[in-house]
Amino acid sequence: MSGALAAAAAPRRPSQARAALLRGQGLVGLVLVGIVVLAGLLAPVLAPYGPNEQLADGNLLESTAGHLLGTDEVSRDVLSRLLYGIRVDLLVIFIAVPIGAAIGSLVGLLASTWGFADVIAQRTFDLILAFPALILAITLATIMGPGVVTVSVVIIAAEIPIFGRLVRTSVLSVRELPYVEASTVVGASRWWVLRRHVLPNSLESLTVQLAVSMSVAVFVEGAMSFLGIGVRPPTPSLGTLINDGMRNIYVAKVQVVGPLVAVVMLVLGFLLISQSLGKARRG
Amino acid sequence: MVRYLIRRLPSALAVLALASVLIFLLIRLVPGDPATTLAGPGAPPQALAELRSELGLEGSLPSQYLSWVGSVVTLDFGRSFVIGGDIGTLIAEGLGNTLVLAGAALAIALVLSLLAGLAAVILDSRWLNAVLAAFSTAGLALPTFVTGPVLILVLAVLLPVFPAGGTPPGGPFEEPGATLEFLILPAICLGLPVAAALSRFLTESLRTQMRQPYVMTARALGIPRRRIVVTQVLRNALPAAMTALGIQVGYLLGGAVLVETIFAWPGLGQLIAKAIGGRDYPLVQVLLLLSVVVFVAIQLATDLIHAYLDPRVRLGGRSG
Amino acid sequence: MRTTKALPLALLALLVAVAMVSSGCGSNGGAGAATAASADETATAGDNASTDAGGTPTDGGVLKLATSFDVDPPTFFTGNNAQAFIAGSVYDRLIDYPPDSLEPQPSLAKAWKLSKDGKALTLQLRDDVTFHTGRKFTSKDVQFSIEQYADPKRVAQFQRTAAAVVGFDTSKPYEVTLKLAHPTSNIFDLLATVPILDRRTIGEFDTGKNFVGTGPFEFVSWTPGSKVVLKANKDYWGGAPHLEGAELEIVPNSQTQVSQLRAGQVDGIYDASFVDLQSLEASGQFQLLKLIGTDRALYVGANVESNVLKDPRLRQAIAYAVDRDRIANDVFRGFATPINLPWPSYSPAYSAKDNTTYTLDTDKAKQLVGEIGNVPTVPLSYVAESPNASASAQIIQSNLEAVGIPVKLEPTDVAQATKQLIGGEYPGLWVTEHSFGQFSPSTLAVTAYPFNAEQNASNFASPAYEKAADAAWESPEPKSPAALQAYKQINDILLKDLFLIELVDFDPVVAATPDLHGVTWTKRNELDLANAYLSH
Amino acid sequence: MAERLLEIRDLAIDFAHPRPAVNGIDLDLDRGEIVALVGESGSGKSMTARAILGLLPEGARARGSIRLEGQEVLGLPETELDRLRGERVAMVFQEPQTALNPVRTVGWQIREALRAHRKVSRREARARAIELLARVEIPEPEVRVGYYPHQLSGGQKQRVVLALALANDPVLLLADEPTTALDVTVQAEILELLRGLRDETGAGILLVTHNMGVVAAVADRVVVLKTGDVVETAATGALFAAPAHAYTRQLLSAVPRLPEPGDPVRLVEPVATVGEPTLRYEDASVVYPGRHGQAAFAAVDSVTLALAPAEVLGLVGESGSGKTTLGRVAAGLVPLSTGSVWIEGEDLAAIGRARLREIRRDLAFVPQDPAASLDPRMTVAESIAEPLDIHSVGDRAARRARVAELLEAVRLAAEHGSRLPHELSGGQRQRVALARALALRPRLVIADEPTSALDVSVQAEVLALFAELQRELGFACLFISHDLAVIYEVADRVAVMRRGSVVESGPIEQVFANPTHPYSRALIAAVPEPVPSSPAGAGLGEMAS
Repeated sequence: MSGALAAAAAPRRPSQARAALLRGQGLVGLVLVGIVVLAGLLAPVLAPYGPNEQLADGNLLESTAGHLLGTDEVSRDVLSRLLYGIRVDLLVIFIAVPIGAAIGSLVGLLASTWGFADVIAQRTFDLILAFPALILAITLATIMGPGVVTVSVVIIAAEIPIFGRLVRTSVLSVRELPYVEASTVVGASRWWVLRRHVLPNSLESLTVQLAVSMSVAVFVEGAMSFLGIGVRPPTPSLGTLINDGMRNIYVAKVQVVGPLVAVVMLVLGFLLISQSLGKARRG
Repeated sequence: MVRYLIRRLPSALAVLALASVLIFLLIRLVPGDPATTLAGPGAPPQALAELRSELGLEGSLPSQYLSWVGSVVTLDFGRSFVIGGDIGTLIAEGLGNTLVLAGAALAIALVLSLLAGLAAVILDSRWLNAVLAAFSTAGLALPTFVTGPVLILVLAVLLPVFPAGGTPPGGPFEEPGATLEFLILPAICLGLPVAAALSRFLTESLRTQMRQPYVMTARALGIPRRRIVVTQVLRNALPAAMTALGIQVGYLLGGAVLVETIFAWPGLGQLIAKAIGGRDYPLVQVLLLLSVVVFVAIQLATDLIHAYLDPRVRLGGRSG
Repeated sequence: MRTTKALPLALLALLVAVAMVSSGCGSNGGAGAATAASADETATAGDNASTDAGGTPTDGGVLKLATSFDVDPPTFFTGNNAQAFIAGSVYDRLIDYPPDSLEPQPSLAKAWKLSKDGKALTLQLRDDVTFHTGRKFTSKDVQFSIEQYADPKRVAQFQRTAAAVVGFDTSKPYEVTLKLAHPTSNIFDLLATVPILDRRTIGEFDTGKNFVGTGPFEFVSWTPGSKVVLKANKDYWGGAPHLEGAELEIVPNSQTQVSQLRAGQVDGIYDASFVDLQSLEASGQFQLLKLIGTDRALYVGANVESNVLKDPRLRQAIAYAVDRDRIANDVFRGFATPINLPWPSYSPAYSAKDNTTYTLDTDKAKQLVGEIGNVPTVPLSYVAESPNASASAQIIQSNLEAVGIPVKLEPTDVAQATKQLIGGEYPGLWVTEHSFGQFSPSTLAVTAYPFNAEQNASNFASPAYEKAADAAWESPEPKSPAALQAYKQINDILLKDLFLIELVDFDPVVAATPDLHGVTWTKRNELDLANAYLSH
Repeated sequence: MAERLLEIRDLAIDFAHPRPAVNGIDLDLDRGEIVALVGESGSGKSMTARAILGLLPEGARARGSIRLEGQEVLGLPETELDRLRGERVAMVFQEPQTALNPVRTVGWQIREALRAHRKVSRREARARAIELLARVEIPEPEVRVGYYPHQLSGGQKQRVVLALALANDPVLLLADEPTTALDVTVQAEILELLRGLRDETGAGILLVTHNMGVVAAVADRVVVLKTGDVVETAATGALFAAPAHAYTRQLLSAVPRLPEPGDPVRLVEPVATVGEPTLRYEDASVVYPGRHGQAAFAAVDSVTLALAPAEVLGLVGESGSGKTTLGRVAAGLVPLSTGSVWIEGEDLAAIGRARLREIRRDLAFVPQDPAASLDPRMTVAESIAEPLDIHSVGDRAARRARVAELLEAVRLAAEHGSRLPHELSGGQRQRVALARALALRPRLVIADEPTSALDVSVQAEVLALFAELQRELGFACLFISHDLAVIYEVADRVAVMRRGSVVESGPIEQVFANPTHPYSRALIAAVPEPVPSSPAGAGLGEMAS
């Protein structure tokens, strides 16, 4: 019986994770994220107006037939701005986070193979993690000035230690697994072990973390834009749109609804994806 | 315990030392000369020189650093140039307020997550679990900068139950009743994501503990399930939860920047936003260092509490 | 002779103030008299908004106001909302201006006389005034206060005017003679601005521990980042105030201010955005105190040394292309009026005809652009933290592009903006606010940095402009024919050379509960609460 | 005239999952009787025991009848069951490491057990705890009562678990594999204690075990289970003497045995000792430096040992003896602190990385845990081919042929090649691990407890396969095991390890027949023989530890 239990507890193939994404929680998450991503990608097709096009229909309109989400202070169509604004967040989510993850993973790999690098990497990670993310954001914004680039740098900087530690721990633990030792004993090189065992094994926990980090990235962009150190006007982003909408909440209530829903869909979606992947991983 | 502390101390101190160097250098990385920015571009050279010396911008970098560290260690922070006043006083006041706010948020988070975790494990009902999962997901998915204004809108403006922000007339320490009234919305706003994360973690680790063989042992001895949960399972889940809590407390510091701005709570978060906005470099330096010190201290404290709660760590290896 | 060293500091403080408020209802006017707002003035702000003591004043109660600003003792004289709160209630000035004129009214000075050559001003002082410490107010305090104000260490806006006071005769306790370096047409602007300080407690003033004046309220406490508390001065020479005390809460987020006002937590707020002001007004539950006479103006500046903008035709095209009405309506929600020149209607330099030289004329603008040929992209800088500047900049961008001037928006932060403004380092156009139009016209030309004839943000240099500015300043009487002639020249240059293009003029607005009555203010939007009361 | 304590009739346990656990078991147990419930993995023996206490896992449902002292307990509500548990029926679990709450003291846990059934003061509880600890023969009970579990040894922990079970003087004790996780010497002590307790209290004991030796040592009667069915019930003596059912016979024959005095000595072909030994340790030590005030610890202490080509050296010892570390040293996974290790005449410490890789071509490692011995993401064929891939042996077709060959060699069908590890049974997985180890025709195989996680019948098959392959391929092997009987079955020579040192080594028949070191003697004596001793099982127990 112990054998059967052990078999059930053994990690599954990645296809299991793929399957987890296609049902239940995972599917809901995927759909939520997918809708927002698609809306952003198809912005030029879907948006009735340009993101910065000032219209003659009047400003701070509530929802009308022509402007489902109303217009903003300078008479721009909020729906169009929302669709284009998603793109900034997509940039942050799908470029900044993976860059941070890649750098962090590389550093983690290096740290797990070379003792000296390990000491340096570990202390660096400690150091970055010792700054709460938002304070790190404010600090970097002071040096670099606000903007999308700063938001991305903050996210990259915040992700490096997270992925670095994750990869380092997972390399070290995978390397001690009996079957990896068995390969080492027959003469597998470090590179071989890395490629054949460590990476496939770490991939799942990395994907889970990637999803979590992507939801955090949406948060960071929003919080930074809210504090005025994020994306700069007139560029729309979910954070700036929420900020604008909140500012006009007594006049045009509908303004804030769109970006808010998009943020919640993204964060919730990524959260659900990470949960379902995590569950699949635990078996 | 002491031995454990001694073991953890060097790495904590290393982080502090590195952070102090980094903060020191960061300020010097800011484009433009801090003294010129603070004095205004038209300031007379003599005033500028005076300012430079007061800012500690004279001499080589290492000597600047040493003198800065020296003054910080002796709690001589100097004065704030933009906000005005003695930095020590500013920080003391802000710290008091932030501690009250963060403490309240933490209390809310602890109570909520304990209730959620215990209810989930003891009652183990399907719909309750679904409700709790929905609660924690919502808590994690709603950004603070949205919950804050919405809380104000609903509970202060539409239904004027609580004040929309600010501090009680006599400051947060004068009248506990009034303080509570002012504290409740910002504390909820700050504590909600923490409560969500913590309850999720606690529930998960309680469930893991429930599968441990010692629970079966206890049940086989006829100890009622509820009692096992409260006296044994929770006790076992606590050390790990403490570590998670430590990380969450770190987030509280960052979240305070947003929440204090939204609710006009005059704490460190607001101070740091103001200091950076005004390019008040001496204050920024000290505040950044303080946030790192607090963070490291919290990590150390949670490690120690973890050690204290877990006899395996506290007492070391086997002695019998 | 003209040194402008201290000015940048004042400007910096001003800009910080402007950019930090989300509404832009910043502070920093000049001195002014405090009389009750008249009925027709408040009518614009809603008919329930009368702050006249129409009924019987009720005694007692503590007035609570909220602002984003905090007191900063070293720059106290720049007078942000928090500092103005203290300055208006704790201190008195020698003279006051009524909101809609520049006729000096007695305050601590009962009467005054200017010498024939315009270089000596003798003031008769009240002899029944004591400081909150109980000490008698005398001519020595006048000298001390003006000297403090002139000290470059203290960032003060009328520093150049204060520095023109080169001597004092304080031989009599209740009479003081100011000796001027030259006839100074805006000397009363200075007197309406300088708060009379207690020289014995200046050390506490410097640290913000205590502010001692002669005003209707006494300072109780300042908690940085939190609040300022004042209590009534029962022995005020003008009669004890009705209120028991006044408090100012420091609330950084303007939305939170609005929420606090709506929740009844505070009685009045300084920094509501115009959108919020509009909806507060529409709710019918609040009054709006339009601080008439504390005018601020939004303008587009142009660096005339930049390759593109050095062509005056382009600047003219811009003046025709910008839609001032739209900015006034969409951004300022009708709280502002389009202008071409910085003067309010009561100013001696005001000219209704000149003020409408440029109105929206797309065809003319296009024609001018066509004459120039291919216009390269023009940068347009603005402080991103300020929603007004930000929204206006976007409208201007769209206006200019409509006539064929490509514009690139350059959002900056306050520190960067200050540096660019003071150093004349803007790459092209910029949008921001200025004040000082509400004072004597010469004040603008010597005090307001964008207009300074000698050196300004636009890098505009013209001997004619310099001469006209000097003539305006050094004529002893602001309304003398020579002065009026100088104003005319200044106006012509402003409209012809267009190194800054005025857009709209507005008065800052305080939103308050309708229970608040009897509030008045100075030209520097320092609320005077001496006669204010709360009805319940 | 024994009093009937437990009467199970037609007990069936269903899971929500397709697997039926128990199909219809009948079982009786009298007061003062020890009944062994024997079976391999999946036979349902643990489920049966847990059903008596109503502690089945979630989703499991029991039908039939369980009567305790005449009272039906199946289907009792939870509160009634709580009154029964610990008070009348108590249970001892397999894994003493985790059966105790790690953050509570021993005394606290006993007090909690007492409190569940009666009001006791703190002082009374403490007195009772000390009394119980004394009863389970824990030295210095007054001190140990304040200990946390991690401060106790494995055997002491199991005694505490026993003390907990005895706290409320139950009439029936359920012991689920109570000695499986323990070293043989400790196992003997615990079994002795169990029997003593039975004699003292007159309680009945239901002993769930897979170990026929344990059964022979203590049980009065035996119930043999196979996949949820009772195949045979008999008195212990009768069962061992004449097993009626084929499965029982198979089970008994699968148990590896030590030689009895008078047994013919196992024939070991003399191994040629000419030339370099395949593996040689010279004064090898592995010392873990003391950290944070703890003393340095020598996992391996000055071991000198040689392994000739084609020889199987059994390395035996209890947990913590250093046998695994010694194996890992040979595999190059653990560096030596002092001394040297030589493979075919080359000092591992002296050669470069490239040469090490070459040497490793002739080396293979079979890990212990079948759950972790294969990469869960790789198919069986991929796993077996991995060593070939690493050294780029032959082309793709050649490798595929070699994999097929190896699968056949370890008696697996060709279609197993495309399966994933979790689709295989434990025995199949260990065979794959073996095939993979043999892929490069190694000259040295290090096998670390390769069969200890397997059921006896499976273990027997794997061991037979191993022996056959070893004879056929002629590799040298360092075979590490805690099980003396297994070592006896496969090894040519044996080395006995204790606390990092080899206390005795020599040809197998010599060491087992005439152990010279007292520890070897104690170790061999402690092994419960699958032969029922005299009724009380005398001759078991007294030993030096």
